[in-house]
Amino acid sequence: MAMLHLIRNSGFNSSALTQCLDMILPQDSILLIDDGCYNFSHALLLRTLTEQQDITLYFISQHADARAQCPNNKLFIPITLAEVVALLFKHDNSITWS
Amino acid sequence: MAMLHLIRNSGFNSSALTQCLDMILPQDSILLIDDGCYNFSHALLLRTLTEQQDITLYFISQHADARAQCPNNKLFIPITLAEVVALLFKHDNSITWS
Amino acid sequence: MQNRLALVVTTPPSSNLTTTAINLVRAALDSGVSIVGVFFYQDGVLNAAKYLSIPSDEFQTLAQWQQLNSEYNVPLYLCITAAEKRGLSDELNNHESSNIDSAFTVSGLGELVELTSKAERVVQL
Amino acid sequence: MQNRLALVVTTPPSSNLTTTAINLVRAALDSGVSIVGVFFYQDGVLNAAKYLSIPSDEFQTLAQWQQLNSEYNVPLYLCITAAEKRGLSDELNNHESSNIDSAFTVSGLGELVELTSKAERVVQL
Amino acid sequence: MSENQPRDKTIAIINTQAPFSNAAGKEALDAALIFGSYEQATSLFFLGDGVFQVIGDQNASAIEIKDYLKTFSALEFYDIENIYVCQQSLTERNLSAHFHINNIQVLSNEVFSQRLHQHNVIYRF
Amino acid sequence: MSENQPRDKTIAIINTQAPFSNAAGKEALDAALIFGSYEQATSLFFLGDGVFQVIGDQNASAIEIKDYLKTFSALEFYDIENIYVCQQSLTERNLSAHFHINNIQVLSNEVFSQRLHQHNVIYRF
Repeated sequence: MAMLHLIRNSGFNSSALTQCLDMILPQDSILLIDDGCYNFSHALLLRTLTEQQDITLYFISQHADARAQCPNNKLFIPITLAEVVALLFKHDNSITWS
Repeated sequence: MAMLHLIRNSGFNSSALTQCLDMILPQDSILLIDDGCYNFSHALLLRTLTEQQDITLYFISQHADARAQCPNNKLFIPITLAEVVALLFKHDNSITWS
Repeated sequence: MQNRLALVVTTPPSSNLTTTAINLVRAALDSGVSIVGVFFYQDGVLNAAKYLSIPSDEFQTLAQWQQLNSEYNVPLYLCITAAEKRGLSDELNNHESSNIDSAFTVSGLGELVELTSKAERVVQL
Repeated sequence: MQNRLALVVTTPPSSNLTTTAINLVRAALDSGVSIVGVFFYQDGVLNAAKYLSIPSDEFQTLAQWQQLNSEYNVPLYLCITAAEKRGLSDELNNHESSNIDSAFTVSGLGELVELTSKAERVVQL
Repeated sequence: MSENQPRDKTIAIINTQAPFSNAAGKEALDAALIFGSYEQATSLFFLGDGVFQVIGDQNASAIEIKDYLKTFSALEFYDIENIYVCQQSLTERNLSAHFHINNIQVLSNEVFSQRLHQHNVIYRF
Repeated sequence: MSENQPRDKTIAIINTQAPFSNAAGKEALDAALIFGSYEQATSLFFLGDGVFQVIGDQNASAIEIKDYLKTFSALEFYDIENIYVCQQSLTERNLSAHFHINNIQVLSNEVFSQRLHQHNVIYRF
């Protein structure tokens, strides 16, 4: 089943990002939300995106803007909270890593 | 000035241990307290102890026992909270990493 | 047909993470999704505290929950066991009977089971 | 001569980290160290909540603070700004005037400056 | 959208925090037991520092905690039999597969993750 | 024990958390300003995710937060001029030395740590 992984905090400060990346399977999606938007440059996240190209990565653009964070990578897809609601129903289940 | 570093949580879960080890200077001491006692096997901590032999490392034996944690290494010195009080006055200052 | 969403909120009212949860509820309502309920657990129970004093120029979390409850009929369920551990109670001894805001329904974890069962999707925030 | 210690407590009453803080105060008193005061800040302010309901067979954090205050004259200072953000207040509107336990002295961050200045050592827990 | 129809859901509860310093472990267990008592298919997962909850020879009373770990024995009573522990988390922490409850299955990251993915609703603590 | 005599103390406040998701950054700044207003020699340190507090071009109002970051400009008024940022923390996070306040000194781990060690009392947030 395709899972949506919500990442709400910084992988530099907490192990939640690492745990998420250890658990991710092809076809899953990642959503960077709140302090999750601090992870655009996190080496582990970038490596996962390179190695597992089936994974889709979203972020809340409003949350990134507020934090002066901007992805260098076109693989990160900016979305709104309304689109998050749609994503929740599009995926089979979700885990909130925070 | 000699500093006492209190480590209150697991370095596997939080960046506090890493930050402490980045900031430690020779003559400083480390005290593992509360969930800090989960760090007996943490690779970074063991490496610091090997590389910086002037650093003294204490732990609250009661806190380690409760958690079924036991150091494999004689460099870890078991103490009580009463001894912590003495350590606070023996050092010039302290940081609580938690 | 209508999609049904439940939320579990575990963050305190002073946190911007709670603002995100409120905004997600609003976005869901705007999308025509039905919110079967919001369950407050762990530190999320502090959202039901009646006497929070937030400066008037800051985000008014409690007023937002009250509005979602009164204007959009979003049910707000408070886990009383988690709440009592954190200083909230609906059975105080003195003149005042409760320090829980009336927009919140005092309930137990059984309500989480109900919501989990009723909703098509559940998200923890 | 006597050593003077101040504590800053930032952990909530339900946490075992707070038990450690209480035990450190007791150990200090037993060692003849004078506690110039305990300052409650951040989530530590929740220790002053009057209506915590902790099962009787669990650690009674509030009773421990009350005892340290009444029997050993340990001053307990509550940062009211941090407290009000977390649902505690000494100026409620209704019948009840305060949901802050009377063992705690309502104060501001200025008291932290005082304690920091008076104590020979300060420890944050 | 038949996949969105109501139906019996499978519930996963992931524990990622050590047992004593905050309420997360106890509140996760409380939730698991309630789901079990309502006869919902519930599985427990231990990942990261969560594995510290299940290791043997712990002694909570040494630090004045009422031992909620004993309550794990009630899981069997509610037919919660899927209890999974992450091997990598044990290895990283230099822990052996010595547990205070029975029925634990130690799984590789891959199998652990596959099991997790099979559940409809996942709560993380 | 002359070193334990009361005297004017130097205060260090270390920030280790990002600004928006919890109250730590604001409560650290509140404390710094009070120490400054009592004319205590106070220094601010930014380490780890704490560096996210000082980077430029942030826009708190976009997520409905009253921007406490603007209050940093008051530090100068209270003669808090020692503001240190850890270079390694910036580099790890791919951040440039572009800040929303002046007077920031970016330091190597070694110098940062030496400055920290020179203070009598250190509060970490």
